[in-house]
Amino acid sequence: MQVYLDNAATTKVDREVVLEMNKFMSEIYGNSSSIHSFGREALKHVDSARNSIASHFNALPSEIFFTSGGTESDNWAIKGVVNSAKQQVKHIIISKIEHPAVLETCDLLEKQGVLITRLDVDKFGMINLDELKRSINDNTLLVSIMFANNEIGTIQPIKEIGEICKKEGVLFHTDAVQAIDTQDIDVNYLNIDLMSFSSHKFYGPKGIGALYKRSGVKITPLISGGHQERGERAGTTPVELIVGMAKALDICAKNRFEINAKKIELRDNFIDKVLKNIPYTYLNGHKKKRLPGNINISFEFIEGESLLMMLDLFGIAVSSGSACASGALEASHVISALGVKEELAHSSIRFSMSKDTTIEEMNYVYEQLVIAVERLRKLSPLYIAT
Amino acid sequence: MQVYLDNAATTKVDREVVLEMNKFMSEIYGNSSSIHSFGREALKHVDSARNSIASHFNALPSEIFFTSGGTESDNWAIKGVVNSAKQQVKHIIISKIEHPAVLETCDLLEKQGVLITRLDVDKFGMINLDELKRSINDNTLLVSIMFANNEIGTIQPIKEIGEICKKEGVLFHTDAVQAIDTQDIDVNYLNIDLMSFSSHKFYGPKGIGALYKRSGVKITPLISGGHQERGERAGTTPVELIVGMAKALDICAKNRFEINAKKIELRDNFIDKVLKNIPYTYLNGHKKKRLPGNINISFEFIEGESLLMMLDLFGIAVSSGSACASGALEASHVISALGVKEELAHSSIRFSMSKDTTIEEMNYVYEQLVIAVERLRKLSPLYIAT
Amino acid sequence: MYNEKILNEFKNPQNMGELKDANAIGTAGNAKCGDILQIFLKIEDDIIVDASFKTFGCVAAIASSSIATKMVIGKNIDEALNLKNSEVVEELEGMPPQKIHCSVLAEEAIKKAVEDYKNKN
Amino acid sequence: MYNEKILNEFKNPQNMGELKDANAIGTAGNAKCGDILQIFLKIEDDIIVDASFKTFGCVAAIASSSIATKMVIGKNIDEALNLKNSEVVEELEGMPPQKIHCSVLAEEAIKKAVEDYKNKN
Ligand SMILES: Cc1ncc(COP(=O)(O)O)c(C=O)c1O
Ligand SMILES: Cc1ncc(COP(=O)(O)O)c(C=O)c1O
Repeated sequence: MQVYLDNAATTKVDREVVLEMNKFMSEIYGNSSSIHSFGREALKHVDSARNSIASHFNALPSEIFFTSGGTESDNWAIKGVVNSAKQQVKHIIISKIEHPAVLETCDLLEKQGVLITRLDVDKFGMINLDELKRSINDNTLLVSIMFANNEIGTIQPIKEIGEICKKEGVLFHTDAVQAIDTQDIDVNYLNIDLMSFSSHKFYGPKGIGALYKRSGVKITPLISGGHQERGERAGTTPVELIVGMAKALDICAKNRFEINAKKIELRDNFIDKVLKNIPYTYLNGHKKKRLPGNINISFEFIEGESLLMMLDLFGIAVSSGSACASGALEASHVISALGVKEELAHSSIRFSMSKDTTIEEMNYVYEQLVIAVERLRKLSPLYIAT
Repeated sequence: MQVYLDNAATTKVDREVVLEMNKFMSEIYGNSSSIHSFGREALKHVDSARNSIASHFNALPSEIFFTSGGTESDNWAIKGVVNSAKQQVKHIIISKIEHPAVLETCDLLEKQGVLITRLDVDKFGMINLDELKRSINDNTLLVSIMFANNEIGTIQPIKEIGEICKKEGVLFHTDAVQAIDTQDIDVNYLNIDLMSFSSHKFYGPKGIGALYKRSGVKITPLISGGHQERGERAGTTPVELIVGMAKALDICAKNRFEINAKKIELRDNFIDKVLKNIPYTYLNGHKKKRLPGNINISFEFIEGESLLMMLDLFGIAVSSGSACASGALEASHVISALGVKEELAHSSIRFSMSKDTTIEEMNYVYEQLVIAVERLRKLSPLYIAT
Repeated sequence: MYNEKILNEFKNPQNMGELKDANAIGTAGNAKCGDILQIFLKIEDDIIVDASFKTFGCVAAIASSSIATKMVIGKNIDEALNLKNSEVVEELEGMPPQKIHCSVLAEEAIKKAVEDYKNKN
Repeated sequence: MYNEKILNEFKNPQNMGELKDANAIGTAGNAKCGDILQIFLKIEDDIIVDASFKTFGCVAAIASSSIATKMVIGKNIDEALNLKNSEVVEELEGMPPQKIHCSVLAEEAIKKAVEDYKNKN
């Protein structure tokens, strides 16, 4: 049995999305900037994809800018705000658990003299709204807080953050990459000025995403050249990717309610079973304010990567909170920010479900997990020691 | 009859490429940074795509960096060199006929204090090597000259430029977006340090390209975040796009010789026929040192866009040198740089063939062209005037 | 970027070519900018009884010329002098912003033609 | 990122667990860094006659531990003291650069075990 539970890393592209994309690669392949009929036909579909995407977020089509993905959108939003601001002293507020696309971009800006405040999170991964309020000052340009965390699935109080930012007159960017498929997002209701998202997290193709930018908000382009995306993001419009993303978003929105309910049930059952039956296990993140598909558990005395690879031998794909893949030796910055002891930070595993995950799959994973944990604990010098 | 002769704008994706991409969207959909088997399987194919792409240019796999396309590559190469250089005075040399991705990026840098030399071209669109040599000074960081021009197809003396740059110790970037499908490119033989290219110009998908960067050349990242592309270009690796691009390049390389020969014959026949039989027509660009698939002709007394649209009514897709689509009112900067009179600059049309263009198609286009030109000239107050 | 109305006007322009018995001509634009509009009017008793155009220019320029000639036929010269480019745009059901200048040229060419008539008479 | 050899060693580790009659133990690494390697040796007449390991750590750490125990069995203690991490890496047919430290921990744990034996004897 093969079970893919790494949907927070990337998802399988929806069959309908693939078919749609094929049509554009083989038939409606014109450059949407060309004014002949091949181009006009392509443009028509780009326009309607833009309309459809915008409508999902209660945004205007002219507020959607296509990019190569979440990382580019994050980079553009943050660097764009900084570079377009004229003031001498520039201040940005983020949280300690942002994605590297935000964190590293801010590290870089810090070296160039931008002031960065990195908000702490509590043991559930939530920022403190009072701390946010206190951190805003006259130099603050931007607050960038992710909608939901990619490792532990914690959902931030976006509405409250948006209100604070609006009241204080600072821009609010949210990295919503992990939230799109399951959350209901109205950029106006939530007072979001800038929002990054990425197609491959919601059953669309990789290499395409977008930045929502509230009209009137000024950011300098990251990629200059042609007139595409109203002169804000140059590069030939990737028609097939855009229509694919729009299709994927439509499909997500259609069944959101049922899928969320199903995922939450699977999630909570799995968490309960593990915490109850496997000793020395701890849930990371918030019990309720978490993404429907996210399960993140620390298995004490075991290093995450070895558990991941043991599960892999059983055909199960998960992700380890420890940042092994990235070549870093440190434990996950997210888990560490929760204030758990460092050993535990190395012991976390993320199971992230897709819309198609079944109870049979989750049961299989649970069974194999019990075996793998036992095996690795037998091998662990720490386990004996307790 | 429908004839698509705007392949310099974008190409139809090869059937085999589409099939390959489908496999990766539906089956091998893992994130190539994940260490489980879904991820490892994806990584294996990204690695082999990288190897295969590198080998086409006699480059090392570690010298290939995937980007979202030619525009991003151009931006990254140029901004990256500038931002990583520590010297106070920074100087870049480009030509006047570069693509907007290079031109506008340099305009932007100029505003920030970077010195830009824009080399003239002769009436065939060729830069002058002596002028290039004379322009290089102690502050020169980079020479960025396109391999072949997108409007007029003129191929620059890349080997000579590479030699000059090497001798003078300055970096050489070439925008090779238009050259990949037809030219034989060995980055070592040609002394290229940085090279931009884009998949959708050679029958691959849109939204993917690459930057070749000679090992040892330092450029700061444009998009920061994850560790992808050896920490130089963050963002989830778009596996399906990368394997698609690699496949497209393989296919191009296999039949390059025959296809080039066929295109050149079709091209030269068409040019000869038009210049001989339609009065007041002028070839733009170089007669021999031009891309096999490029035909660019000025039709005096007619504005390009209206000829384009008239041909469109006959099912023929071409492009007009005049930059109408971009919203600019000026004539094409490329045609203008050739020193033709401005009226003629507004009168140019580009026909760009694909590998599948047939003689029947070209004959049909010629016939319709004769009709369209006659109609529009009848309408032209300039034609009467002569 | 062009709407169907403009494309149709371009496909089937009316009143093309030089009006044989025109008694007024107006020209606007220049070749360097890529657009020249020439309007020919036949005016009888201050009423425009016929009109035609010749245009070197883009789709919008040709469509604007065509529609403008249709709009002025039957009008008296003062009405024609009052023709605004916005009316041309409206008649064409909108125009891309960067092409609005074509409608301005149409207005200008009509005005010049009427002035040409007035100067001669 | 891991080669087949490492993955195989991880899949089928040898000499796991605590050696009942070990007379030397060496431990390297710490839990905060995510890796602890513990090596158990049974040494008779300065010859390592048996070895085992317990490891908290990643795939590379477990594979390094396993291969290192196999490599030292049958060696005398001076040979074992000379075991270099590069030999561990070689035996595993390479290791990702960021994981090399695991092989260093294996070398260290072996050395510490031998020193433990020397100290006791
Ligand atoms: C929260 C978050 N932000 C940003 C990204 C980056 O998005 P992309 O992979 O599209 O570059 C990801 C996923 O990788 C993510 O989970
Ligand atoms: C010469 C040249 N450079 C750069 C580009 C931009 O490439 P892309 O469309 O992949 O961004 C193009 C095509 O649009 C081009 O023809």
